[in-house]
Amino acid sequence: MAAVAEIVCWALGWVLLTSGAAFVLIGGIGVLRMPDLYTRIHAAGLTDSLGPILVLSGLMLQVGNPQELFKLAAILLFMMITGPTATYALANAALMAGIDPVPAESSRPDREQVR
Amino acid sequence: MEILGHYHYWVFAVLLMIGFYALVAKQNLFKKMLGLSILQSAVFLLYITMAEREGGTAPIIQPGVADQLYSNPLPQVLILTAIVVGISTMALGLAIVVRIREEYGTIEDDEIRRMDRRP
Amino acid sequence: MIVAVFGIFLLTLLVVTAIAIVRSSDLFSAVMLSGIFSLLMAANFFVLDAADVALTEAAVGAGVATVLLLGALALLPTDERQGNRHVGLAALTMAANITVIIYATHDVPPLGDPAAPAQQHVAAWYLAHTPELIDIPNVVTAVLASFRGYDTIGEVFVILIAGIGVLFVLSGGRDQLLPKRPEPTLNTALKHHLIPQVVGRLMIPFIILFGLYTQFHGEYGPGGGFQAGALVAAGLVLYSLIEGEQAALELTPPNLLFGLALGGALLYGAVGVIAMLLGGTFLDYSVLLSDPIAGQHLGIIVIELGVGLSVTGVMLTIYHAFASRVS
Amino acid sequence: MTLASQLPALQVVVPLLTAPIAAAMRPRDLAWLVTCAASLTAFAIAVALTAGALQGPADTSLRYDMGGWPAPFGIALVIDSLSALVLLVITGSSTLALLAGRRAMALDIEPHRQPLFYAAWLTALAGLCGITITGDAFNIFVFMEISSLATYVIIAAGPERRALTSVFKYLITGTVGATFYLIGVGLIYMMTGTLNLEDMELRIAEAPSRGPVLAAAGFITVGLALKAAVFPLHVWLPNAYAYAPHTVTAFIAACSTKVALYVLLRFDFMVLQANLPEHAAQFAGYLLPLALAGILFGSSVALFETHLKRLLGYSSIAQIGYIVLGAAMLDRAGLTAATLHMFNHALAKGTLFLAVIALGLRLGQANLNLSNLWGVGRAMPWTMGAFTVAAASLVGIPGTAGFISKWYLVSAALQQGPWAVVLVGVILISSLLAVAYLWRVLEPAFFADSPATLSEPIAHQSWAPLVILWLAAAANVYFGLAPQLPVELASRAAAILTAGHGAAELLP
Repeated sequence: MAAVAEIVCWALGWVLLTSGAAFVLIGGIGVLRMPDLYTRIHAAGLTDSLGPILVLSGLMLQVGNPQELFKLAAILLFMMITGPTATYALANAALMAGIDPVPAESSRPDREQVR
Repeated sequence: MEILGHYHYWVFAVLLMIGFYALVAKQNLFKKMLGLSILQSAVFLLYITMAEREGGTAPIIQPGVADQLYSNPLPQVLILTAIVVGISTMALGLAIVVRIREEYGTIEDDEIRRMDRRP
Repeated sequence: MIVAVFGIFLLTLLVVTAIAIVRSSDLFSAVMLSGIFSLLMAANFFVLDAADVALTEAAVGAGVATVLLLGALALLPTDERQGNRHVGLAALTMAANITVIIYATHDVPPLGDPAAPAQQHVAAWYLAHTPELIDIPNVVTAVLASFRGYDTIGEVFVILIAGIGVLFVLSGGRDQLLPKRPEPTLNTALKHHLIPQVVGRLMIPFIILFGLYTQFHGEYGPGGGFQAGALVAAGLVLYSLIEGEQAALELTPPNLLFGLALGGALLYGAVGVIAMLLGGTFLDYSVLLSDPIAGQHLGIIVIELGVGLSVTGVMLTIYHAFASRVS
Repeated sequence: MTLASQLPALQVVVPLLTAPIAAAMRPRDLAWLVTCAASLTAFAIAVALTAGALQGPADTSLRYDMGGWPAPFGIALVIDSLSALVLLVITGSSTLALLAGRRAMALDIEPHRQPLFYAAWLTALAGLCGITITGDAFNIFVFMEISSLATYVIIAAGPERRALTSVFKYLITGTVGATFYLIGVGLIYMMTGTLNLEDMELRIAEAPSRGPVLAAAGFITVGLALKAAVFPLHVWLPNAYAYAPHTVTAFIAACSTKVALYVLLRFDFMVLQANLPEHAAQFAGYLLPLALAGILFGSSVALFETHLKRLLGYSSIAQIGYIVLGAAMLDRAGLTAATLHMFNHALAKGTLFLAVIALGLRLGQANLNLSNLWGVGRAMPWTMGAFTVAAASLVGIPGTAGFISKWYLVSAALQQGPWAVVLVGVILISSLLAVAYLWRVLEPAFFADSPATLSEPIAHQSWAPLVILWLAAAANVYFGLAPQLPVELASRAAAILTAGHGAAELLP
């Protein structure tokens, strides 16, 4: 029974790790492909929030000892607090600096390159 | 295997030269400080690479575990020192750059040179 | 094998980041990239089993150095005028140097070779004898604080002279060394941004707690005075960013910070001098107590405390020396 | 342990631990007093250590285990004749400059900055002593950085804004030099597994391959040559000397490049050449031509320089060339001449810059162009008199200390077979050039008509700088007439450097 639970944890852990990695990758592509700063922050937020949450949960499923579990949980808590704050601060700073969002109808990548 | 075993040293050489390039070719004094810090980081890499031991862990003795291999603590200690030396140099260098900007109004090396030549 | 492959990935990123730092003409991006460079370097050190160095590089290189660079950049023009000089000369020296280094390193022992001379002799002695001579698990701390404690006092004085030097250089042409009372309107930074302020206030106690843990757990795990000093300083810098320069200077007056820096260095030196008075050589902790191993423990704790105080004091002094100039 | 056996540690610890105390000193005048006391104590310790090094056989050396750990595992201090000679130079020049420069520094540096300045001075002193006294390759790096950072700080105290640009250039060059040294030490550590210099010397012979060690030798030599301002890596030196406060120049011109040269000699001869015969030939093959070029370059540029301190700075580049030349001869006679010249040049150049302190008090910090010195010899006969004595020593007039080291250098050069003519020729030409560029200072000072440019004294003349200046000038004459002490130290040092050295007969 214990062995089955271990295998399930291990497999589920890998699923979470892989999907976390996928989100980080998507976030990275998004930062490159999005047309303006605000949408790019949105993409970067993905690498900051969902990605680490999935990766860390996956790791938590795989480690056995409670001390490491606690450390990973602390890191997860820390990232869930600081990630959104950083995103907020970045967007706020951009707005204060007078950077306007690109209107929807003109948000083609080629337009971004001209600017 | 040759590549895997020596890649770290090649990167050390490349980083050293990138830092050196910034020092020689860049005019901006702030950029020179960044170059200096890359140059120093390259040396950290050299030392830490030589400390690594196949199958070892960080040199924190685990009681009751026999035959555990550890990486070499000595270069790590040296680099702890070197990191602190690096940040000290950077702080002092930045203070000097700030004062140069106050006195000359610019931090571009060639402009400063021109102003010095015209007394 | 895994280490080597993972290492190659990180190292390649490192080179790319370094090139980006040199090429970026916006100095703000260059500073951010250099923070990334330090984090990558720290990750790389961790992969190479150097936990203490990784922690230091992350705290000092990515944390404190970035803050200092930003503090200085606030007083400097932020874009680099393009134009390189001596490119030919630079390229030539670079090529020559790379050739020499690759020649020099092509027959050094490969990564992780257990038979390498560096793994023998002194290093093996440290690993074998630390449990009986000093009896603390972290060999890095043992070597740093005791076997090569004389290097470490030098290191404390390097950082102290950096603090003294920054104060001295930045006080040129001014009538006071340390900012006594900055303008109330000055640098109120995040006063009006609720979310970062609340979150920051929440984080500060934990950062300082972690710093203290690093300080006093350094004999058992990665950590020690330098890392702790940098972490505590980072916490207080965050306070200054949230509450403004003035509030930070009221909390930790400049004279207190400078006093901490000097006092920490003197505390370290005093341990050495006391050892001399007790009949040992300089920094010989074994003579501090009747039991040599207990003496070593006492000596290491006290000097690590001195290092921590000194580093905190110097880092904050330097930070305030830059930050109080921004007007 | 007795006080005597603690002296090696105290040599470094006294100035090092006094530095934070000086930084905290209020009222401010105490800072100078504390600094002087620490510097004098350091000088006394250096004298005691020298006396110790002169007893017993030539290769005698005093050891001190830091932290009580035996040598290759802990850090060991080693004092022999070579390090004793350099310690005398460092602590002596620091003490004389401090005593002579009190007034000048009070004028140059605002009172509230003075405690920091003196703390940096003491740290520089401790760093230089630390480099000299240690027997550990990495410890040299740590103390090199201490002394470099502190030196940058005290140079940056210079009153003109160009002090800042000069010191920035020095900072970049110095850090690159130190980094290169660190790379070299790392490569050697990879091949030997030790950091202790003596242990390294034993284990290098068993290194699994030569390549890394030879590359390390290159890195160390280039790095230290940068720090020592060996031609053509000298570009930082003239401006750093010129725009530092005069008192600081008197201190660093006498000893900071000497210490880098000392490390170069110690590392190259004792660790590398003893085991790598081909390296000895490389050392000579590269450094001999550079030394000759440096001698001619430095002297020629000094001939056309119009600023007194820059002129003396270029003269230092030539004099560093003499030291390197002696070392590149690779034999005992050459090394004796090189170490002797370290001592004598420090004496002569230190005295010249002490005279500059007095001139600065009279003329103002910035007015040291040669054109402002017209008639100054008649207005300030005592100062310029001492300047003349030191100038004679720099040129190598018989009866002064400079003559002794030139004599040893020429005798060593004469043994160099077919090259002797070239070497002696260069030394003679450079001496003539030295006469010419010093004459450009002295002739208008004593014989020019118009003392009109002489304004009122900036500061009230005081006797202290003059007494110290004449003390130093008298030392130049004393060591010219009775050179036993430095000669004895230098020949013992040369014996130590060439001991166990199969390459002594290898000629370029």
